Amino acid sequence: MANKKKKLMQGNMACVEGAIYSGMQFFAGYPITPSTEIAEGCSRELPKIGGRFIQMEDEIGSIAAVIGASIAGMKSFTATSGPGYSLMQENLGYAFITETPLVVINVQRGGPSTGLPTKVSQSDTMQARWGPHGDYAAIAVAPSTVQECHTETVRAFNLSERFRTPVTILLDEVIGHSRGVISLPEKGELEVYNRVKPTASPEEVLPFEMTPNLVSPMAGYGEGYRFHVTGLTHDVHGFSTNRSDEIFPKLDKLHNKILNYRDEISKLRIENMDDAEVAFISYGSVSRAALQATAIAREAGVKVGCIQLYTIWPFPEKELRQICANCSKVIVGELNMGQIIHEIERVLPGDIEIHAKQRYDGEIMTPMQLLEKLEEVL
Amino acid sequence: MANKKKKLMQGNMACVEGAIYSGMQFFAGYPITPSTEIAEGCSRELPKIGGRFIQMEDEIGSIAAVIGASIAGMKSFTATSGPGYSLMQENLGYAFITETPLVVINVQRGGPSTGLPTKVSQSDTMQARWGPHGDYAAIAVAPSTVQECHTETVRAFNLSERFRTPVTILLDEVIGHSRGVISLPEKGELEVYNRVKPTASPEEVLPFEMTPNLVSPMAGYGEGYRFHVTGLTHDVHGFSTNRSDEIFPKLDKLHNKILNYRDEISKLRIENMDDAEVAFISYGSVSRAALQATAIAREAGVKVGCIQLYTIWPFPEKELRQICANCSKVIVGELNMGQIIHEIERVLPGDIEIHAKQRYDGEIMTPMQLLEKLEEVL
Amino acid sequence: MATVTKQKSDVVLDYLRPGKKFPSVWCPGCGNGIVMGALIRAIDKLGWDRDNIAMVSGIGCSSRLPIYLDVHTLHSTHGRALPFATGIKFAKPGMKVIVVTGDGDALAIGGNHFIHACRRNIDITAILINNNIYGMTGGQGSPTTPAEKISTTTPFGNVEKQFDPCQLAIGAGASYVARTTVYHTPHMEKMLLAALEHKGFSLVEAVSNCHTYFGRLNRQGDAVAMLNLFKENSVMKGKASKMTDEELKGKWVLGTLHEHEATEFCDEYQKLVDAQMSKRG
Amino acid sequence: MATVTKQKSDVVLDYLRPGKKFPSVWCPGCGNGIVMGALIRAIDKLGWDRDNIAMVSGIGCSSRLPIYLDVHTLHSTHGRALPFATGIKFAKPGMKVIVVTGDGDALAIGGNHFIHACRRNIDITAILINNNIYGMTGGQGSPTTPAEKISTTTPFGNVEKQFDPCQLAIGAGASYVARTTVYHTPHMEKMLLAALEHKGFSLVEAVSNCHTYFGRLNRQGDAVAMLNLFKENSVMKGKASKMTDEELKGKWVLGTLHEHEATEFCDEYQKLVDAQMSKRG
Amino acid sequence: MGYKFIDRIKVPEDRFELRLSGSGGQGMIFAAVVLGEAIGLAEGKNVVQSQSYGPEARGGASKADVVISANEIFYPKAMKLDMLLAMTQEALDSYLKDLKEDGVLIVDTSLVTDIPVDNYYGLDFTHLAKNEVGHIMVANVVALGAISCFTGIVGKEVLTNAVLKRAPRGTEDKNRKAIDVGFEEASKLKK
Amino acid sequence: MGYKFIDRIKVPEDRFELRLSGSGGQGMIFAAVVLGEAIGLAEGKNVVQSQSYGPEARGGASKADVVISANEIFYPKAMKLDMLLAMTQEALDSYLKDLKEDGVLIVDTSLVTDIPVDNYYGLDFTHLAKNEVGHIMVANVVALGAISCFTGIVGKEVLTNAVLKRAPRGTEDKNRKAIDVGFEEASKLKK
Amino acid sequence: MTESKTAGAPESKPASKSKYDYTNGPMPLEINLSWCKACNLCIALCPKQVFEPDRDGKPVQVRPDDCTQCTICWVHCPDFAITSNYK
Amino acid sequence: MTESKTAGAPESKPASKSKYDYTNGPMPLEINLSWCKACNLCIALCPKQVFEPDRDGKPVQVRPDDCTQCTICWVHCPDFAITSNYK
Ligand SMILES: Cc1ncc(C[n+]2csc(CCOP(=O)(O)OP(=O)(O)O)c2C)c(N)n1
Ligand SMILES: Cc1ncc(C[n+]2csc(CCOP(=O)(O)OP(=O)(O)O)c2C)c(N)n1
Ligand code: SF4
Ligand code: SF4
Ligand code: SF4
Ligand code: SF4
Ligand code: SF4
Ligand code: SF4
Ligand SMILES: [Mg+2]
Ligand SMILES: [Mg+2]
Repeated sequence: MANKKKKLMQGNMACVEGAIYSGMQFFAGYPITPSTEIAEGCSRELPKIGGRFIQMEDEIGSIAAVIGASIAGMKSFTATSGPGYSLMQENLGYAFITETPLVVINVQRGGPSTGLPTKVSQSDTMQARWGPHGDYAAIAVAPSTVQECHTETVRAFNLSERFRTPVTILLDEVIGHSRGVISLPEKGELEVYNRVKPTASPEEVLPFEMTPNLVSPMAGYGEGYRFHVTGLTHDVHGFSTNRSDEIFPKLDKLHNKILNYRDEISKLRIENMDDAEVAFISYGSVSRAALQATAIAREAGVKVGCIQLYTIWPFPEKELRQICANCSKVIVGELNMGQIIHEIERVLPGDIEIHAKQRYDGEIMTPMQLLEKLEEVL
Repeated sequence: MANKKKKLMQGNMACVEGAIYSGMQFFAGYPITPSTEIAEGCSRELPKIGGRFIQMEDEIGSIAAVIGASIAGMKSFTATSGPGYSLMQENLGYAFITETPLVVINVQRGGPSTGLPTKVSQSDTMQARWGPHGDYAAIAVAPSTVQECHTETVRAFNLSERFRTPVTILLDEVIGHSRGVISLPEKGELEVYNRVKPTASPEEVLPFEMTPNLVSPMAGYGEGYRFHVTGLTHDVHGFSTNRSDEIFPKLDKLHNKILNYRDEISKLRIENMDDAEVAFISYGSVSRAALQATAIAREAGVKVGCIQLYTIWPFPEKELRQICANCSKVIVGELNMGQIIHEIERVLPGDIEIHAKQRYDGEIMTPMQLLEKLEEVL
Repeated sequence: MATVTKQKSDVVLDYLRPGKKFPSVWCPGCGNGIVMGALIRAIDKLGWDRDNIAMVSGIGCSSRLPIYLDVHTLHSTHGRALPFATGIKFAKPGMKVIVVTGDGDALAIGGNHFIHACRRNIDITAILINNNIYGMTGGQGSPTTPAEKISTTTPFGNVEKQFDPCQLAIGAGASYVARTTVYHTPHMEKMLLAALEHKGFSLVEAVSNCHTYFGRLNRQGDAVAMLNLFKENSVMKGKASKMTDEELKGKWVLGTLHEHEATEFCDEYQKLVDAQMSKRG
Repeated sequence: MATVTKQKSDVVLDYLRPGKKFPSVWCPGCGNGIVMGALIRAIDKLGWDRDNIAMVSGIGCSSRLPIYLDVHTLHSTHGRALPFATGIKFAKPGMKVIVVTGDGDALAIGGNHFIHACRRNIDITAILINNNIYGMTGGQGSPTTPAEKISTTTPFGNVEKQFDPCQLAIGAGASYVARTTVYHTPHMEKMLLAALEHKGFSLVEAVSNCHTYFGRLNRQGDAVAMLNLFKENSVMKGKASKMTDEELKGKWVLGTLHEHEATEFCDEYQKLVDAQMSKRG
Repeated sequence: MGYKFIDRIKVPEDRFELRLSGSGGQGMIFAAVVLGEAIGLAEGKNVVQSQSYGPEARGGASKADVVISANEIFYPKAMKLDMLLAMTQEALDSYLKDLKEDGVLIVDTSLVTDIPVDNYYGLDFTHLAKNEVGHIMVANVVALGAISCFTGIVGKEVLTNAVLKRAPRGTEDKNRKAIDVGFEEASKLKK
Repeated sequence: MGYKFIDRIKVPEDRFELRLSGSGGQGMIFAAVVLGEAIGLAEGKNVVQSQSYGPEARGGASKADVVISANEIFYPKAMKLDMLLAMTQEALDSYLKDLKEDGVLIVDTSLVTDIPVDNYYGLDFTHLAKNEVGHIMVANVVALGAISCFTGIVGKEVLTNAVLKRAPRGTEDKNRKAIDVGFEEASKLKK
Repeated sequence: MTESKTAGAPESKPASKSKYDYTNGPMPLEINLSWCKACNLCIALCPKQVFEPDRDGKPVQVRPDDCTQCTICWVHCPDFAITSNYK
Repeated sequence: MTESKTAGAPESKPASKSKYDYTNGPMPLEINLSWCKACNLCIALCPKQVFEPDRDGKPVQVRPDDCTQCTICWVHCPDFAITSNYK
C-alpha cells in the first residue's frame, strides 16, 4: 500500500496530480515545450475523473476558456511557457480585475521570443509580476522538486481560491522535466481550500461586495445568483463605473486582499542561516544547486546559509530583511540576467553587500558555480 | 511663414508628425482608445507622402507587420493602449532578439483589463520594462506636452535606429488627447538618425556581427544581402544555436548595446534642484502638475525641486543619485499604484526618505494634490 | 410585410436587469437595442430558465448588450467572447450559452476563435451584430466595411475586401448559419429562435445600423434611413437563389443560409468521459 | 503516373543556403523536405531573382523550411508568419513573398491571420504543409487532425472536427486555392507554380507525412507507407466532381480547387497613394 | 509635519482658464478647438485645450477646457476657471464649483433654468441660433461670439477666421452670422 | 577575496550518479526511467532522473542521468559521474570528461571504437540484442542487465520487474532475456 | 434619403375603423418618455402614421384609432420605450 | 501496410534496355551518403527497383541499367541526397 502512493514522475506530471488533488476539473491549453506534458497528462487523466480537457486554438483562447470555466464554478488551470505566457497577459489582467481564481503554470525556457525552447531558464520572473497592463497584485510560487511540484500546485490552487485571484506557478524546464520519486498524499493529508460561496439570498448578494477580508463570496453560474462580470473597472454590483469613490476601493481591494495577507502567502526554506555570514538567495532549480553548495561549503567550514523562495510574489520583503539581518553578504543566484535581484536590492538595507550569480545560456546552475562565487565574495 | 509651422494639435497627432519627420513610412495598427487618433492620422497622412498605412486584424498582427516592414527596410511604428500592448508582448520579444528597430506608442488608459478606457493612467510603466518573457534591455520614453510628443517621437525613432531595438513611447491619455500649440521643426532642425547599413560585400557581412558598439549594420531585404532572421537564440550568422559561447555574447549584446550607452539615452528635466531639500520625481502628465506645484511652492518659499524623467527605461539611476544627492526627501508622483517608485527605492541611498503620491482613479494628478503631499512630508 | 408576432410588447421589460441604469448607453436609434428586443422575445418563447442562461460578449457597442439582461452575463475582452463562452459551456454543458458580438469583435481580433467555434460545433449561439464598422472606438473600418466605403481609417475609401461572415462560418464548418437585419424584426426573431434551438454551433448575422459613424461618414442618413436601406437591399434566400450574381451585388441575402446535422462537441466529450469512467469502474 | 519533369536534379542544391548545416533537422523521410524540393524547382522555373524573394515562416517543423534556402528568410513567431509577410510585402511590393506554414501554425494559433490574408488578397503565396498534427512539439492534435485519430492530446481519439483548410480559405475569400500531396511531386510543382504566378493571395495545401508522430500513433507506418496512403486516397478534382460525397469520404481532392480574379491589396493601395500624391503635388 | 505653506500659496496669475460645457451633440469640443486655435495661432499665446470623454469614444455630458498663458503652461487642465460656459443644467451643476469667485459665468438660458448665483450672463444661444441664424446647430458658434465679447480673450476678427478655417465649406455665412449675433447680443449685456 | 575553501571541498559521498548516453533512437531515456523506477520504488532510495533535449521535442544525441541517494537529493543533475554508459562514439567523446577517475565506464563496442582510457567494460550490446535476443531494439535493456551486474546499484530481479512494468505487453520474454544476457555477459567481464 | 416611403404624409384613405377602439379607453400604447431617445424610428416606421414627433422629437400618438397593434413600432424601438396597452 | 505495392520484390520482366547506358559510364545517380538519412523512400518508390538498401538502410544502385531517369527518386528524396549523373 505504501508503495502504491510512491511514483517516479516528471515534475510536469506532478503538477497535474497536484491539480487533481486540489479538485481541479478543467484544463484548457495549447501545447508548448517544455510544458506540454501537463496538457498531455490532463488529456489522459481528466476524462477518467469526469473532468474536462480542451485543447484551444491558442493561448489567448486557453486562458479565456479557463476563466469562463472558473466563473462557471470549476477549479481550472492552464499550462504554458514564455511565448504562451506573453500571449495570456491581457486575459490574465481580466482575471485580476474580475477576481477569478485560476492557476497558470509557466514552465520557463530560454527567451526572449522563441529563444531556447528546450533549455532551462528563469527569465519570466518579473513578467509574472508586471506582465499585464494596469495595476494589480500578483501571486507566484516556485517549486524546486517533483514532490514540491505537487505541494506547490495544491498551494497555488488554495491561494487562488482563498484570494479569488489568478496564481502563477513558475517552473523551470529542469523542474518540469526531471523525474523524481514522489509520494502522493492521501485525501485529507494536504489542506484543500474551496472558494467561499455566497449564502445570503440572491437579492442581498453583491458579487463584488467589500467584505472584511476583501474577498467577495463567489457563486458559480447557474447557482441561483445571476451576476455580471466585466473587465471594465466596476462597482460592488459588477457594473462599470467612472466614479472615484468606487474605483479607488476596487483597485485597493485588488492589492490589499493580497498584501494584507502576505504572512499567509509567504513561504521560504531557510537552511543554515543561524550563524551564516553569507546567504544564497534563490528559487526553483537554482535552489537545489544552492542547497548542495551550502552543504558542501559548510563541510569545508564556511559560514554560509541558504534561503529558498517558494513564494516569489508578493515578494517576501519582511521575511528576507529579518532572515538576512545578521548577514553581511548575499549571493542571488538566478537563471536570467538579473530579475529578482532588483527586488532584493530594493528591500535589503544598504549595508548588506548584494552579489549576483547569473546564468542564461540554457544550462542549469551548478553547485560549483555558486561555490566559486562564494569564494570570490568571501 | 512662421505661422505656417505653428499648429494647434493633439498630442497623438504630434506623434504622427514626429514619426513622419523621422522618415517613418509604415504604420500598421489596430484602433483602441485613447490611441486611435494616431492610426487615423496615419491613414490620412501616409498616402500623401507615399507611405503605407494598414489596419491589421489585431495588435499581434500589427506589431508583426511593423517588424516585417522594418526588416524590409522601412522605418515603421504602431500605436496602441494597454490591452493591445499586452497582446504585443510576444512579438515585442521577437523584435528584441532579432534587434529590429521600431517604435510602439502606448497611450495609457486605466487598467487592468478593459479598465477605464477613456481615462488617464500611467500603469503600464513597469510593463514597458518587463512585459515580454525572457531577458532583454528595454528603452522607453515619456513626453509630457504636445511639443514633446513630437520631439520624443523623433528621439524614439533615433534611439531605435541607433540601437537596433524596439522603443516604447509611454503617453498617457491626457498627453495624447490634449491639444496644444506646436511649432513643427523644419527639415534639419532636429537630428534624424538612420540605421547603419552594411557596406562590405555580401559574402563578408555577418548580419548579427559583434561590432565595437555592439550594433550590427542592418541591410533591408532586397538590398543584396540575403540573411536569415529568427526568434531562436542565434549566432552572428543569424542561425539558431545551443552553444553557451554563442548564447552568452548574444544576450549580453542585447543588454550592453543599450546599457553601455545610458548616457546617450538618459534625458531628464531638472528644475529648481540646486538648493532643493525635497524633489518631485515624475514623468508624463504628472510632471506638468509637478512643475506647476514647484512653481507655486517656490513662490511660497519652499525649497522644492522637480525632476522629470523623459527616459524611463533604462532607468536613469546614476543621474538620479547625483541630482538627489543633496535632497533629504523625494516625492514620487505617479498615476498608478506605485511602479517607478520601486526603481527609485532601489537606486536612491537609504538615507533619502521616499514618499509616494499616487492617483489611480482615471483622473489627472493636480498640482494641489502634490502640494498637499509636500506639506505633509515637510 | 412580415407576420404579426404574438409576443406581448412588455415581455422585454421583464428580462431587464434590476439595478442597471436605463436607457442604454447606445446612440438614439442604434440597432443594438432592436436586436436585444428580438433576442429577449426569442428566449422568452423558448421558456428558458434565466438562471440557466449565460450570455457572453466581447468589447464594442454591440458587446454591451448582455449587460442589460437579467441572466448570467460576462462582458469579456475584445474578440474573446467565444473562448470565454466555450469555457462556460464545456464546464456546464447544461447551460444555454449565447454570445453577442460585433463585426470587429468577432471577425477582426476575434476571427480565430470564431472559426474554431464553428469547427468545434460547440452548442453556442453567436449573434453577430454587423454594422460594418467599429462603433465603440469611433468609426474605424472593420473586416465587413465594404470596399470604397469611408471610415475614419479609410478616409479615401476602403481598399480592402470584406468578409461575408456567413460564408466564412460555412467554410469553417458551422452547422447553422443565418442572416437577418434590424429592419426585419419578426424574421430576426425567427432566425434567433431557430439558432437557439439548433444543437451545435449556430450563427445569426444581424445586419444593423451605426448611423452615428457608418451612416454619417457614408451619407446614408439616420437610423430610419438606414433601416429603409436594409429593407430595400435585402432579398430572402428563396428569391435570391433565382437571381444572378450581378443582380445580387450589394444585396443582403436573408434567411437560413446553411444547416447541417453534426455531433456536438460537449456531447462527444461526454461519451469519452463515460467510456473512460466505466472502464475505471 | 504523372509526367516526368524537365527539371535538372541538382537545381535544388543550387538554392541551398551557404553556411547552413545539412542535412536538415527533420526526421528521415519527413515530407517537409519533399515540399522544399518542389518549391525550389517551381521558383527556379520562374527564374526569379533570389535577392528579390522573401520567405517567411512561423514555428513548427514545417516552418524550419525557409532556413535552408538562400533567399531572404524570416522564421517568425508561432502562427504569425502571414502578418510578418504582410509587412514585408506591403513595404516592398516588388518582392516575391512566400509563406511556409504548418497546419498548427496556420490554422490553430494563426487562424485569424490566415483568413485575413485570404480576405485582403495580398499577393503572397502560402504553402500550408498539412501533416494533421503538431510535429515540432511531439504529436499533439491539430485543427486538421481527423475525428477519432490519436495524438498525444487526444489519447482516446479526437472528439473534435477538422478544418478543411481549402474550404476555409475559400470561405474567407482567397483567390487561388489548391491541394496536393508529397506523393504527387510533379503535381505539387505544378500547383506551386500556378500559385506563385497568381496575382493575389494563393494557398497551396501540401498534404504531408509525419510518420514519427501521426503515423506512429495511428499505425499508419513509415514514410513510405504514408506516401502510399496519399497515393491511394487521393482523387484529382476532375474525377472528384463526378463522385458522391459518400465516395469522397476520407479522400483528398487534389488540384486547383478555386480561382477567381480580384484586385490585389498593394495595387489598390498604390492607386490611392498615386491619387493622393498627385492631388498634393 | 512642521512646515505649513498651503495657506500662503497663490494661484498662478499668468493663466486664463475657460471651460465650455454642455451635452454630447452641442459641439463644445469643436468650439474649444476653434478658440484654442484662434488664441494660440493668431494671438500668439500658449494654449492647451483638453476635454473629458465618456465610455470609450462616445458619451453624454461634454466638457472642453482651454488654458491660455503668455508663459509656458505647466499644468494642462483648468485649476480654477476664469470663465465657464454652461449650455445645459447638468453642466452648470457639475462645474460651477470650479469657477473662480470673480469668474465669468455664461449660460444658455433656454436649457439652464436654475442658476444659483447672481453674477452671470444669460443668453438664449439655442434660440438665437435657430431664429437669428436659422440653424440650431450653430448655437456653439453664437456662444463663441459672446465669449469674445465678454472676456476679450480673443478678437472677433481672429475668432471668425478661426471658425471659418475649421467649418465645412458652404457654411461660411452662417458661421459669420452666428458670431456676429453672439457678439452683439453679448455687448448688450456686458457690464 | 580572502577566504579560500574550494580546494578543500569534497564531492558529496552519499550520491551515486550515472549517465546513459547514445543517440536518439536508442532508448536511453526509457532505460533511465526504468532504472530510476527500480531504484526509487523497489529499492526505496531517492532518485532523480533527468535528460537533455535537442531543438523543441526532437533531437539527435541523447543523454539521460540518474542520481541516487539515501538522503535528500539537492542538486538534481550529475556533478561527477560514478558510471557512464556510452552507446555511441559521440556520446563517449562528449561525456567521458564527466566521469570520476574511478568511475565505471561501459561502452557498446559495436559503435564505440576509439576509447581513450584503459579501464572500461566493453560489450557489444547491439550485437547481443540482435543475435542473442533476436531484436536490435532491446540493446538498451541488455545494457541495463550489464549495469545491474557491474554496479550492483540495482538487483537483477527488481530491475526485471521494473522493465516488465513499463514495456509493452507481449514483449515480456524478450526483455527478460535481454536482461539475462546483459547480466551474464557482464559477469564474465566483471573484475 | 428614403424616409418618405414610410414616413411620408398620410394618404387619404377610407375611414377604416381599428379592431381596437381607443376612443374612450387608454391610448393604444404606453410611451416611456424618460427612456425614449427620440430616434424617430417608431414615428417613421408606423404604417398607420399613428405618431407625430413632439418638440423634442419624441412620439405623440396623434391618430390612436388608426393603430392596429401591428407591433412594428415597439419591436423596432431600440430603447423599449413603447409598450402596448392592449395586452 | 501498403508497402508491398511499390516496394515489393521485383517482378520478372522482359529485358528492356534503358534509354541510357550505364554499363561502362558512371552510375545513373549520385548518392550523397552523408546527407542520406536512410528513409527508404527512394528505394521503395523507384518503379524499376534500381536500389537496394545497404547495411545502414541507404540506397545502393544494384540495377543501374534499369534506371529510366524518371526523377521519382530524387524529387521524393527529402534530403536532396540524390542527383542525376545524366544532366
Ligand atoms: C485588445 C483590444 N484592442 C482594441 C480595443 C478597442 N476596441 C474596443 S471596441 C472595438 C471595435 C468594436 O467594433 P465592433 O465589434 O464592430 O463593435 P461595435 O462597436 O461596432 O458594435 C475596438 C477596436 C480593445 N478594447 N481591446
Ligand atoms: C506562442 C507559442 N505557442 C506554442 C508554441 C509551441 N509550438 C511550436 S511548433 C507548434 C506546433 C507546430 O505544428 P505545425 O504548425 O502543424 O507544424 P509541424 O511541426 O507539424 O510541421 C507549437 C504548438 C510556440 N512556439 N509558441
Ligand atoms: S456608435 Fe454606432 S453602434 Fe455604437 S451605439 Fe452609436 S449607433 Fe450604435
Ligand atoms: S516530427 Fe514529423 S513533421 Fe517533424 S520532422 Fe519529424 S516527421 Fe517531420
Ligand atoms: S402598433 Fe403598429 S399601428 Fe400601432 S402605433 Fe405601433 S406601428 Fe403604428
Ligand atoms: S422608437 Fe423608441 S426611442 Fe425611438 S422615438 Fe420611438 S419611442 Fe423613442
Ligand atoms: S530516376 Fe527513376 S528509375 Fe532511376 S533510380 Fe530514380 S526512381 Fe528509379
Ligand atoms: S530518399 Fe534520400 S534520404 Fe531517403 S533513403 Fe533515399 S537517398 Fe536517403
Ligand atoms: Mg461593428
Ligand atoms: Mg503539423
